[in-house]
This record gives sequence, structure tokens and C-alpha cells, in this order.
Amino acid sequence: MKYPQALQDLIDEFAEIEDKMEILEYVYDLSDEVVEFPIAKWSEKTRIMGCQSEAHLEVVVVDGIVELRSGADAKIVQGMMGIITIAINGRKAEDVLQLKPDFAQEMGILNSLSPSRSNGFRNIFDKVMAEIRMKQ
Amino acid sequence: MKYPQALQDLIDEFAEIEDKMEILEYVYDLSDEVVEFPIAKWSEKTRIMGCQSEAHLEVVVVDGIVELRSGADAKIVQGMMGIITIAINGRKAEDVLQLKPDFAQEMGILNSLSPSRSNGFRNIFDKVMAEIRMKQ
Amino acid sequence: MSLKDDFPILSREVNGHPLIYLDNAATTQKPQVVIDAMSQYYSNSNANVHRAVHTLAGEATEGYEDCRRWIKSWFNAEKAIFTSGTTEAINLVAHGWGRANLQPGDVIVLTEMEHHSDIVPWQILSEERGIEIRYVPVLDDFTLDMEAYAVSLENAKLVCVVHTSNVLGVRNSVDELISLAHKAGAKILIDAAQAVPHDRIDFKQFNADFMAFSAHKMCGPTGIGALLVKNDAFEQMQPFMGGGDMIESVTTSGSTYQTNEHKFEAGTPKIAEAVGWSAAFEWMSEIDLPAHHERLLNIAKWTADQLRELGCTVYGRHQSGDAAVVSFLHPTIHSEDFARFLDAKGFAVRTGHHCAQPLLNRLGITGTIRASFYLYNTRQEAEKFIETVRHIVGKFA
Amino acid sequence: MSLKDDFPILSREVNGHPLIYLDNAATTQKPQVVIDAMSQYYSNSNANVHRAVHTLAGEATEGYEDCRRWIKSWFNAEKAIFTSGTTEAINLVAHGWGRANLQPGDVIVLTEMEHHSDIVPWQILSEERGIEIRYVPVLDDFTLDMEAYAVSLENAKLVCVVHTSNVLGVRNSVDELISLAHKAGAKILIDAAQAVPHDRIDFKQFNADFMAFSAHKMCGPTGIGALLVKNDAFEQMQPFMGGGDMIESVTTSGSTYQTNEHKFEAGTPKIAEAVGWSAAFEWMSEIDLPAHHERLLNIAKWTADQLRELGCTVYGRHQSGDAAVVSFLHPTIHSEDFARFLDAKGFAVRTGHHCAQPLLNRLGITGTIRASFYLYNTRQEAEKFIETVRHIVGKFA
Ligand SMILES: Cc1ncc(COP(=O)(O)O)c(C=O)c1O
Ligand SMILES: Cc1ncc(COP(=O)(O)O)c(C=O)c1O
Repeated sequence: MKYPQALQDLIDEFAEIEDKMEILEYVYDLSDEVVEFPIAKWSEKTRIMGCQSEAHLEVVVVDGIVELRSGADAKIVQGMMGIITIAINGRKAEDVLQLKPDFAQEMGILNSLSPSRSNGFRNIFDKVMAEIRMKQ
Repeated sequence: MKYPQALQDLIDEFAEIEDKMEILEYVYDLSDEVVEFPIAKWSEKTRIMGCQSEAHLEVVVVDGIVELRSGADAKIVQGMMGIITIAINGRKAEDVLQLKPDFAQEMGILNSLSPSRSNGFRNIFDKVMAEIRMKQ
Repeated sequence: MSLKDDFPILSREVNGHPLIYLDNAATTQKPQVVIDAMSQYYSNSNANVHRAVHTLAGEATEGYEDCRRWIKSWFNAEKAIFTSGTTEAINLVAHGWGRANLQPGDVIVLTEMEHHSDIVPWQILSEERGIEIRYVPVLDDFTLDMEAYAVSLENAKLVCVVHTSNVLGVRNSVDELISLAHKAGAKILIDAAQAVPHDRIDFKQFNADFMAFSAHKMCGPTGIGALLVKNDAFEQMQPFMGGGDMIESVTTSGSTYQTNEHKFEAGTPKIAEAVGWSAAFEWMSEIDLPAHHERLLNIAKWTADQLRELGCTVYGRHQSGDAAVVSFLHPTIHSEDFARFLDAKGFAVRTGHHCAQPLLNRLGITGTIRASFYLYNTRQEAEKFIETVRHIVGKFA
Repeated sequence: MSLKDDFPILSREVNGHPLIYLDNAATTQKPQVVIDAMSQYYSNSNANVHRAVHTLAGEATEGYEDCRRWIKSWFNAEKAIFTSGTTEAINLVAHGWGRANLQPGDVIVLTEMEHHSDIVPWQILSEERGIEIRYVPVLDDFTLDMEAYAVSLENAKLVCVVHTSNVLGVRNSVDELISLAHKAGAKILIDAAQAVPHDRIDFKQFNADFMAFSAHKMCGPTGIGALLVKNDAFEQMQPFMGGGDMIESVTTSGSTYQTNEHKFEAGTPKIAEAVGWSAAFEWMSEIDLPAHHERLLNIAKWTADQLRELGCTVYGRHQSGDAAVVSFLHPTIHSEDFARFLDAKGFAVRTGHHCAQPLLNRLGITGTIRASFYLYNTRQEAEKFIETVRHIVGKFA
């Protein structure tokens, strides 16, 4: 199996939805999946550049295990964070670093992997990976 | 008759030539038709702007009769001056001022009447007319 | 046959829905004739312009200069300098006129309603030259504070003001702004980026000194725009960029410049773009702009009313003369989420600060959702838009 | 299937003869794929770029940024700033780097071989700032005087030099010019307008600080070009034009700027142009440039020899690395007459000073007739050209 079970389930669920609106609604709902990152801790350092909305995250790695804490004022952006949370939280940093952003395209939430068209997802993903690499 | 005889004859002769090279050769030969304007008299004031080559002219109006004196280093440009010489010299200023540049198009020596594509002819013609208007 | 049929892009689908393009204040779509004119240029006449005797160069030069003739006659202007757009046109005034005519301590009057393109060039010049910038405030009714404007004109050398706001659609009292500026002895630059798509301005009668706009907002191609200049202001301008075509002669000890517009058009110009823009003018010359303007304003007014009923705040007033731009916010749904949902249904709207942060600051917000209508938009599209907004609000508010 | 078939314009006639286009140093023709890419952009994806979430805006942004990726990977460059062409790129260095880093008394080194676009911006800056300009002489063999160059570097802060002369086709000893400049502590700008059409330069290895070029001379559209910049020089650059997209935030009390290339790309960018340029890169990536370069140089050499035999003076040397440019004059036939006769037979050549008056001054002439060859030109065309020249000389000399 290519992906961890939780992520694979999510990919499968998304694969069944065709309508873009429904996909977005689902992503919207997944905004609840983030581990809260309190606004009080938001700073220039935690900010995701290139997003239109305010979007912030930090990654903690304890005993090699990753925890992403995040939040955004736009729910769909936070929903993307929720998806990444499901994909990586509680997993080993070294495993997480194997992850490529392609799965978001398989889910239909990305038209394109290019940063300029990924509507924020790519920037979030890249920042998460960079943080893990730094803190590993 | 729309044009004075000498000009009409010229137009008719040109009308018979189809090949662009032959047209140019004919214009080239007409460079002999100019009334000489000695290089010693060439100045910024007599210069035709917008020509690639050095081209100069002055117009004298004596007793209401026009005389164009001109010269250029490029023979085809001087040939165009020769054509205008045939068209206007010895005629009354008021008659000459009726002349429109269209005849050059009828002759096939101009692709276009627009100053930017007339390859100098339009600039020569316009300067001649302006001089006559000034000196009339 | 509707206007829509002239625009190939308008038959495409987005996310399985017919595209409804409401981002016209950002850029308009291009009719087939404009696209074809450029293709034909490249397929038949492409060459570099000026100073060449071969046939293609003549055709290319004619194509390029034809567009200048279109602009001059369309706007009744004395001088029309090609630029890459409104932004470069304003920067050209800052560099070409400002540097040559403004001294430390001089005053430039801007407004809180300006687009960044009409703020940042002046801030850069101001820092470099010690020039004072004054901002005319925007009132609660979304209009300029004309009393404050009158006061701000003291010692002003230049006024730079937007004709029609790209955020609010508000058309300023341009005639009054111009005549007051001139009375105070100041020159005035009008940012007409959002004006020219709707309004065929007579530049001579208008009587501004400079006017800047872009082709891409009026059915023309990207990469080209123009600055109109009155003759006396033109004579005061120094070259901006140096290079080919703008010179009369160059020696190692110095250069002399062209005296016409070419002086400000260094380098190989935007030839295909000019050819495309001419085609846009030709296409627009067949359109009854005032009638469409009124039609679209009515659509905008209706849309604004509907949005208010759905609980949104609308920024703008939609009075006679205003552009059909509807900026709004929903109190609980984030504008980015809103725009993504709309996109999922085929609607193109813009969110964000619309390059007018000082205005948004003044309004106490950081962005809006902006739906902007143009010639090919219909009342029916507006109705579908409102229907979709109602659906989104119903679901996510 | 020959390369010619990719270029729709090359099947047209001029004055009843098949077009033979030999004005490639002025601008090259465009393959169908480039024309189509732009039409398709306007027909399918046209929108304004950046900061928008709707689908078209995403596609347009991707199209625009894709071209930057093409440039960066084609040239192995750290930073690639879009400009409207070589001329604006050089002016960007003068304004963005020169104003911020040059002091009165500093020295800029140019050469007598420069195009006006690499002279006039520096003359303007020099007058404004009291900067000294030195010109490296051209020797009788049409090369730069490298000894004089070495001497001129004393106190030089910047060297600006043309990679390949648009008049002579001579390729300068760029590697040596660059390493000497750096040794002297000067930065160096390469005008690569005539280089990139023939030579896929590795900018990192090349090691210049700035490199400027235009799309329209390498099968791309008009209205777009680029400036490559090394990271450390990039960090020393101040904004040139102000406006939308180049800012991070704007307030009435001041603005902050983007930190990447966008900082220098104010206003709506040249989107369709970038899309067209990408298609040109893609098309060129299938071409064996070095092989064609050698083929064309041989054609140029042969043409030059033939012209000499016909009594013409040829300016250039056509050695390995030089471009296939043949500048010549006939002792008695005026170059303008010559070019008109050639045009009558379907040939497009350029006459005049080619925007390089100081070089022509040095050569003691005011202009040349220039035939410049590119990928789609053939030996057969050169033979027809010489045949026609022979006819003209026979008749009018
Ligand atoms: C050597 C050289 N430098 C600069 C330029 C200017 O390029 P552009 O006109 O595209 O800005 C040219 C082209 O004419 C050139 O040949
Ligand atoms: C009012 C206003 N001014 C200036 C501009 C800048 O125009 P451009 O980006 O075409 O240079 C715009 C367009 O975004 C605008 O709406």
C-alpha cells in the first residue's frame, strides 16, 4: 500500500466525489481535523506565504513522531491543513518525509501541482515538510 | 482630365509596368528630372525628415509659379523628387496645392499612403506642399 | 447572435459549468477578431518597425502606427505614447515628467482611492526627491472629500487621481478635480484604467494633462497600454528609458532624442500587441458603449441589492456614471472560501485587496469579493450568480 | 519537411516573389506553435494573474510562471525578471542597480560596439549622477581592444558589453571580459540580444552578473524579454517601477516590496507573451542549435566572400562563434537603393545604422546593408541572394 490507511481512506472517499462543489464542501468540513494552533501564537515565522488568507502552522516532532498544529481564517485552507494532519500526524518523521504532494491531485483538490496554481495547498505542504526536515 | 498632361503621361507609363523591379528602375531613371539643388545649400531646414537617406529640397514661387529644386543621395528617393518635379514645376501654386499624393499610388510606386509605409515619398510630398503654402 | 459569440473563451466550461466571467475589472476577455489580428500579423507581416525599406517592415510599421492613430482619434489626443500598460504609463510620468519638473518640497496630491500603481511610483519619487505626498480622504459615501481636496491643492504641482475606482466602481467628479487642479496651477494625471473600457473620453475636452490606461482592460491584448499627454506637458518631459528608436543620433559624447512620441518608446516596440489593440478599437467602435454602460450599471445595482438582502455588505453606490463593479463581503463566510465555492460553479470573481490597500484600510477591511461586469455579461448571468450566492450563504453562513 | 514549414509567414510572397527573410538580427519569425499558443491562451485561459482563486487566473498564472521556469532552466539562472525586451532589461539595471550602487565619479565601461540600448541608458544615468563612461575601442579586425579594456577597468564598478554584435556578427571574448571585470571588482552586464538566438548559454557557468535579451529575436513574441541576475546582484537592486504585484503591502506612509522577481514586475504582466515565449523555448528545444549555428555561419562566410568578389566591402570576419550576420556596402550603389531593389525581388534586408552609430562612426560609415540568417534560411536562399545582388550590381554600378 502506497499511503497510510487513514490517508488512503480519505483519497478513496474523495475519489468518489466528482462535483467540485462537493469536493470543496468536504475539504471545508475537514477543517475540524486540525490540531488547534492558537491565534495568539501566530507570527511571521508561522505564516504560510503566498496564501491569500492568514494561514499559520507549526510542526512538533517528539521522539521522531510528527504533530502538525495549524489554523487559517479561510475554512477551505484550514481544511487542506486538516487533510495534511490526517496524512501525517502520529507518524514517524522519516516516513512522512517520503510523502509527495501528488496525493492531493489524486483527491481532486488540486488542479495542478505547480505552486502558482495550487491555491495554497502546495505552500502549506512545502512548509510542513521544511519544518519537519528542520526539526527531525 | 484630373492631372496635368505631363503627370498623366507618367501615370499612364507607370500603369503599364507590373514588375516592381522595373518600376523602381524607372523611378531610378527619373532622378535626372530634378532641378538641381546644390549640396552646398543643404541644411537642417531643407532636410526631409524621416528619410533614411539624405534628401533635401527647396521650393521657389515666382509670380505664382512653382519651382522645386531637390536632390538626394539615394537615387530612388531622388527619382521620387523627379516625379514630383514633373508634376508641379512651372505650374501655378494654387493649382499645385490641389494635388493629392494619391497619384503615386496609382503609379504603383507606393504600397500605401500612410507616412510610415510610403518609404519617403509622403514626406517629400508633404514638405513640398508645406513650402508652397508658406511661400504662396 | 449575442456579443458573447464574439469571445471564444466564453463558451468554455469551468468545473463542469459554463464559465461566467465576472473578473472584468482585472482584465477583459478578447474577441476573436483581436486574437485573429495578432495571429495574422505574425503569419503575414511580422518584422521589426521603423527605418527599414523592406515590405514586411513597412507593413509592421504601419500596423504599429495605425494603433497610435486609433488611440489619437478615439480619444482626440495630441500625443499618445505606447507603454506596457497603465502602470508603466504612470511610472513614465513619474520618471519622465516628475524627475524633470518636481523639486524637494513640492507637493503631489493623491487620493485614498488610488490603485497601487498610482501610489508606489510617487512614494518612490517622494523618497528620492523629498517630495510631499498628500492623500485626499474617502468619505463614508465612497466619494472623495472634495473640501479636503481643495485644501490639499496648496503648493501642489501634480494631482494623480483615479477616474473610476477598481474596487468601488465609483466614478469621481473628474471634471471638477481637473479644473480645480488647473486653477491651483497643478498638472493632473488621470488613471483611466477602469474608465476607458466603458467611456469614450474626449481627452482634449476632458482637459487633463496626462491619462493612463491599459489595452487588456478594453478587449485588447496584454503587454500594451498608453499614456496620453497634452502638448505642453509633453514638451516638459525628459526621456525615461534609453535605447533604440528613441534617439535622433548617438555618439560617445552624447545623444539627441526624437521629438515625437518615439522619444519615450525605447527598443523594439509591442508591435503585435498594437495590431491586436487596433482590432479591439475597431470591434468596440461597433458597440454602443453608453447603452451597455447603463445596462451593466443596472445589473450591478440589482446584484448589489440582492447581495445586501442576503446579508452581505456592499462597498460602492452604483450611481449614474459608476462602473459595474460590485465589491462585497459576507459577515461570516470568508471571502476566499466564497470565491472557491463560486469557482466550483463556474464563476470567476476576484478576492483580495485589489491593489488598493489604502482604500481597504480606510474601509476597515482587508479585502472584498469583487464581481465586475462587462459588455458580454447578461442579466441572466447576474441572476445565476445571485442564485449561487444564495446557495452558498444558505449552506455555510 | 523543412524547418521553413513551421513558419507560416515564410510561404508568403513579396512583390510577386517568394519572401526570403534576411532581417533576422532585427527580429526572427515565429513558428506556428508560438502563434497558436497565444491564440489558445486568449481563447481558453485568459485572466489576470496572481492573487486570485478562480480557475482561469490559476491557469494564466501557471502559464506566466511556466515561462520563468523555462528561462531559468534553459539558462541555468538564479533569477529571471520579465521585461518588455533587452532595452527595458538594460534600463532596469541602470535604474534598479545603477542608481542604488553607483556614486558620482564611479566608472562604467562600455564599448564602441554597443547597441544604442546599451549606451543611452548609461548616458542618461551618467548625466544625472556624474558617472564617468569609458568606451573600449574597436580594432581594425572588428574585435575589441582588449588591452584598452584592461586599462579602462581601473575604478570601474560596472562593465556593459555586447556578447555578439548586431552589425558585425562578431562574438566578443566574453569569458575573458567577464573574468577581467570581476578581477577588477566590477560587475558585468552582457547584452545577449544577438547571442541567445544561437547559443544556449549556461548563465551560472558564464558567470556574468546580468544578462539581457528579447523573446522576439528567438522565435518568441514581441513585447517580452528578460533580465537574468545573479543572486548577490539581485539583492542589491532597488525597485524600478512601482505598482501592482510588486508590493508586499502599501500604506499611505510607505510600502514594502516583494522579495522575489515580482519586485521588478510592476503591473499586469505580459501574460500571453510569456505563454508564447514558452512555446518558442519548447520549439527550440527540439532544434540542434550548435549544428545550425555552424551551418549558418558557413552560409554567411560564403555570402561575404561572394559580396567581396562583387566589389562590396564587408564589415565582419565570420569566425567560429560569430553570428551569421553579413553587413556590407557597395562603393557606388546607395544602400537604400540597393535594399529597395532587393525588396522588389522578395528579399528582406535591413539598411541604416542598426542602432549602433558609435560603431559605424568608428568604421567611418553611416550605415550598412545587413543580411542576417536564421534557422530557417538555406544555402539556396543565399545563392539566390547573391544572384540578385549580381544583377543589381551589373545594372546600376
Ligand atoms: C545587440 C542588441 N542589443 C539590444 C537590442 C535591443 O533589443 P530590443 O529592441 O528587443 O529591446 C538589439 C536589437 O535590436 C540588439 O541587437
Ligand atoms: C484603477 C487602476 N489603475 C491601474 C491599474 C493597473 O493597470 P495595469 O496592471 O494594466 O498596469 C489597474 C488595473 O489593475 C486599475 O484598475
